[in-house]
Amino acid sequence: MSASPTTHADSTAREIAYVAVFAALIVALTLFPAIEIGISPVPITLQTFAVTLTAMLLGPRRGALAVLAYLALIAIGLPVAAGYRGGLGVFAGATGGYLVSYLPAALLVGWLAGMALRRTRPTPWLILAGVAGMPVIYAIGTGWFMAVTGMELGPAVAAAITPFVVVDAIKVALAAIVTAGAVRALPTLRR
Amino acid sequence: MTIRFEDVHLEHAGRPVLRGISADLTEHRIGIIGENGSGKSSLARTINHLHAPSRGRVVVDGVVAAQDPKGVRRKVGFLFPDAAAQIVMPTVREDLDFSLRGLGLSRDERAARVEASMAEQGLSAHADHPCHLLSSGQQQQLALAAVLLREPDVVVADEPTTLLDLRNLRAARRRFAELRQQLVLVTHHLELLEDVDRVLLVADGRIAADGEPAEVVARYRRMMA
Amino acid sequence: MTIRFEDVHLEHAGRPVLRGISADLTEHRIGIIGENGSGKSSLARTINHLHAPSRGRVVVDGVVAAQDPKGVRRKVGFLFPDAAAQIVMPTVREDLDFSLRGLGLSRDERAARVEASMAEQGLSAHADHPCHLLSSGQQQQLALAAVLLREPDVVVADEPTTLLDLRNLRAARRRFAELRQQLVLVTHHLELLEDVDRVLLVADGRIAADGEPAEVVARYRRMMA
Amino acid sequence: MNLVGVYRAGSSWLHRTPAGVKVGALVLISIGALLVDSPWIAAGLLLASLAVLLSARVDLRLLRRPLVVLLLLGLSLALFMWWQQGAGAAVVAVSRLLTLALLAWTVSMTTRVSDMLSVLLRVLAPLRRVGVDPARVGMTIALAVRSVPLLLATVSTAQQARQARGQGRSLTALGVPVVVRSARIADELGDALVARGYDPDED
Ligand SMILES: Nc1ncnc2c1ncn2[C@@H]1O[C@H](COP(=O)(O)OP(=O)(O)OP(=O)(O)O)[C@@H](O)[C@H]1O
Ligand SMILES: Nc1ncnc2c1ncn2[C@@H]1O[C@H](COP(=O)(O)OP(=O)(O)OP(=O)(O)O)[C@@H](O)[C@H]1O
Ligand SMILES: O=C(O)CCCC[C@@H]1SC[C@@H]2NC(=O)N[C@@H]21
Ligand SMILES: [Mg+2]
Ligand SMILES: [Mg+2]
Repeated sequence: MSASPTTHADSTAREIAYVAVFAALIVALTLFPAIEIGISPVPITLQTFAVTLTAMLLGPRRGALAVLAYLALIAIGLPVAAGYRGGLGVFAGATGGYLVSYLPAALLVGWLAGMALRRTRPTPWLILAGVAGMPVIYAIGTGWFMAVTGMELGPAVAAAITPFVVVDAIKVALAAIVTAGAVRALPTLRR
Repeated sequence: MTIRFEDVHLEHAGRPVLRGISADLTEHRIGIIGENGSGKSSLARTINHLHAPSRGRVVVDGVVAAQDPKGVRRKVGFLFPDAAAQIVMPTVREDLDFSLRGLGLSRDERAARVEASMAEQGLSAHADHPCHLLSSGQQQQLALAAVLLREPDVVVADEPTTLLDLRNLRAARRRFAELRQQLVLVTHHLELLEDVDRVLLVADGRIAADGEPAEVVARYRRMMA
Repeated sequence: MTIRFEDVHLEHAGRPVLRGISADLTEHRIGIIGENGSGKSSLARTINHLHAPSRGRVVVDGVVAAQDPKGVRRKVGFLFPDAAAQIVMPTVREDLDFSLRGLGLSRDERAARVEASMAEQGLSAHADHPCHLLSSGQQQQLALAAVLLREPDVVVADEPTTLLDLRNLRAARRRFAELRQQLVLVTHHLELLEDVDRVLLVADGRIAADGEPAEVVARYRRMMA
Repeated sequence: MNLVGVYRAGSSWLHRTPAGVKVGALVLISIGALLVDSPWIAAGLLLASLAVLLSARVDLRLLRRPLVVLLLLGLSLALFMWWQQGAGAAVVAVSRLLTLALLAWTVSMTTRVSDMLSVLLRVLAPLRRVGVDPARVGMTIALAVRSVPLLLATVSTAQQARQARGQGRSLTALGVPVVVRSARIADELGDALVARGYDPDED
C-alpha cells in the first residue's frame, strides 16, 4: 500500500526504502544463479537483468542510487558480487569494470525508459531503452578487463563481450517485458 | 485419490524440518494444524514437489512426486498464504488465461473457459482490472479460480484465509466445502476444520496426532495450553 | 489520552475511502472492526499521520497530527499487520537500538535500555541474530518491543495477530491486555475484542456503530450474514 | 544461500579484531594480490587466507554452496587463462579470485554489519562537504542488508508459485510477482521507517 506522501522528510524516508529494497533485489538476482559458461573468465549473471529492471522501474535517480547501494554492499566486504565475492578488491579485479558500468547504464536506461513508458505500447521502446545500456556496460567492462588482465583488444572482446551479447539482449528484453507487465499490474508503481 | 507420504524427511539449510512423515490421505477433506514452525507448510509443499524430500517419497495417485514433478503439478493445485504471490499477470483475465497455457487448447476454447470461470466466481466485472488493486478477498478468489481452471484432482491450500473479514471468510469456507476435488487445508483458523473429515497435527516435523477433527483439535488445544 | 477525529475525510487515488469520521477515543482499549476495504487501516494510519486527511483533522492529546507529525509519532507507536515488515535493521539488537535514535540519549543509555528490553522480552539470547531467523511469534514480540522502547502513550495495532498459532496468539493477546498504554486495535480476530472497552464498526468509510464491544460485534455479525 | 547477515557471535581472534582493521586489511591484501605475478606467492597468499578463514572457527556448512559456485568460476577462469597465457598466469588468476572470496567471507562471518557500517561512515565523513550525508548512506545500506533475506524469500516463493501453476520457465511469471512483492516490501518498509520516527534530516 503506498501511502499519500505527507511531508518532505516522509517522502525521503520512503525513497530510501525503495532504493534499499531494490538494491537487495539486485543482490537476490545476482546470487540466484551465477551460471558458468564455456570458456570465459567472466560469469553469466542476472545482474544485467536486475540493473535494467531496477532502472526501468525506479527511473534514473532512484535506479542509479539502488545500483550505488549495491556497489557499496560489495565494497564494505559483503559477498554479493557474482560468485559470492566481496570487498573493494572485486572492483580492482577483471570484472570490476562491469560493476562500475552499471551506474551510467542505470542512468541512461532509467531516463530512456521514462520516455518509453509514456507511449501507449511501451514494450518495444523499453527494449530499445534497455539495449541502449549494453554498449555502456561493454565499453567500460571490457576496457577495465583489458587493463587488469593485460589482454589485447581482440581476445578481450572474445572473452568479455562475444559470449554475452545474445544472452544480455534476451535478459534486457525480458526486463522490458516484466517492467511493462509490472507497471500494468501495479499502476501506482512508477509515480 | 490417494496422497501417500512414505517416511518423508526434509531439511532446510542443514536443519531437519520433517523427520519421518508417513500417512495415506484418502479422505475428501484433510486438515493440517500445528504450531508456528512445526513444518506444516513444508509438508504441504512436498505434495507437488516444491520441496524435494531428503529421504522418503511422496506419491500422488500413483505418481511419484520426485520422478514426475510436472505430472503431480497437473494433478495438484496449490494455494499460497499470500494470494498476491501466485498472481502473475497484470489483469484478472490474463492471469486466468495464464493457467490454461500449455494445455493444448485453442484460443477460443481458452477465452470461453476464462469467461465461464470469471462468471462463476463473480469476477466478470473486474476482468480487465489490475489484479493488485483488487481487495484481499477478491485476490484470494482469483487465486482459487486460477487453480481450478487447470482442473486438478487435489487442491492444497496453505492458510488461504488470513486477513479475510467475516463475510469473505464464510464465502471462502463455503467454496472449500463445495469443492469436488480432494482438499488438503493447512490452517490456524480452527473453525474451518469443522468441515473436514480428518485432521493431522504436526509437531516438530512429526505427526503428533491423526484422526477425527474434534479429537485432534482438542489435543492441539491442550498442547498449546 | 484522547485521540480525536474531527470530520476526517481521506481519498486514495481520487476515490473516497474515509467519508467524515468524528469520534473522541478516551477509553484505555478501543477495537476497530469492519469488512475488508471498509477503511479501518486507513483510519488507523491517520492517527500518526501516515495518511494525510484530505479534509478534517486528527488530534492526539492536543497535538494536531498534520501540523506536527513528528510530535504525534513520539506519542503513538504503530504495529503493522506483518511484523517482519516493520523490522528495519539486520539484527535484533540493532533494530531495537534504531527505536532510540533521535531521542537525544547517550550511547551507553541506549545500550542499557536495549539490553533491558531484550531481557524483558526473553530475546537476549537472540541479540545478534539476523531478524529473519526469528520465528513469527518472536518477530511479533520484537516489533512490539521496538515500539514500546520509545515509550509511546498510545499503541495502534493493525491486525497484529495474523498467521500466529494458538500459543503465540494467546501470548500476544496477553501482552496487549497488560499494556499500560492506550491501545487501538484493528482486527478480524473477534475474540480479541473481549478485552476491549469500546468498539468502532467501520463501514464504507463511515462509523456504522460505536459502543459496547458485545453489541457492536453482534451488529457486525448481522451485517455480514 | 546467502552470506549477508551471516555474522554469528564468536570468540576467535578475528571476532575480537576491530572492524576497521579487518575491512582495511581486506582492501590492502586484495590490492596486494593484484600486484603479485609470481604463481608461488599467489598460491601462498591463497593458503594463508584459507588458514585465516579456518582460524575464525565459524560454521563452515554455510559455505558449501558458495564454495561450489566459486570453484566452478575458478575452473573456467583457470582453463581460460591457461589457454590464453599459460599455467603460471592461470595459477595467479585463480589464486587471486579465491583469495578475495575467502577473505571477504571471513570478514562478513566475523563482523557485525553495524560495525562495518561505522567504518564506512568514518570513510565517508569527508564527503559531507560535497553534499553526501553519511548517516543516510549508512541507513540505506543497513536497510538493504535487512532486505536481502526478504527478497531472496520473495524470489523463491515466486519461483515456487510459478512451478505450482505449471509454468516452470516463464520469466514474466517470475518477474511480475517479484516486482509487485518488492514494491510492497518497499512501501511497508517506508511506512515502518516513518512510523518509527525516522527522520532523514537529523542524526
Ligand atoms: N526456506 C527456508 N530456509 C530455511 N529454513 C526454513 C525455510 N522454510 C522454512 N524453514 C524452517 O523450517 C521450519 C518449518 O517451517 P514451516 O514453514 O514448514 O512451518 P509451518 O508449520 O508452516 O509454520 P507457520 O505456522 O508459521 O506457517 C521452521 O523452523 C522454518 O524456520
Ligand atoms: N494506497 C492505496 N491506493 C489506492 N487505494 C487504496 C490504497 N490503500 C487503500 N486503498 C483502498 O482504500 C479502501 C480502504 O482500504 P483499507 O486498507 O483502509 O481497508 P481495511 O478496512 O483496512 O480493509 P482490510 O480488512 O482488508 O484490511 C480499499 O478500497 C482499498 O482498496
Ligand atoms: O563480478 C561481478 O559481479 C561482475 C560480473 C559481470 C558479468 C558481466 S555483466 C555483462 C555480461 N553479461 C553477463 O551475464 N555477464 C557479463
Ligand atoms: Mg506455514
Ligand atoms: Mg486493513
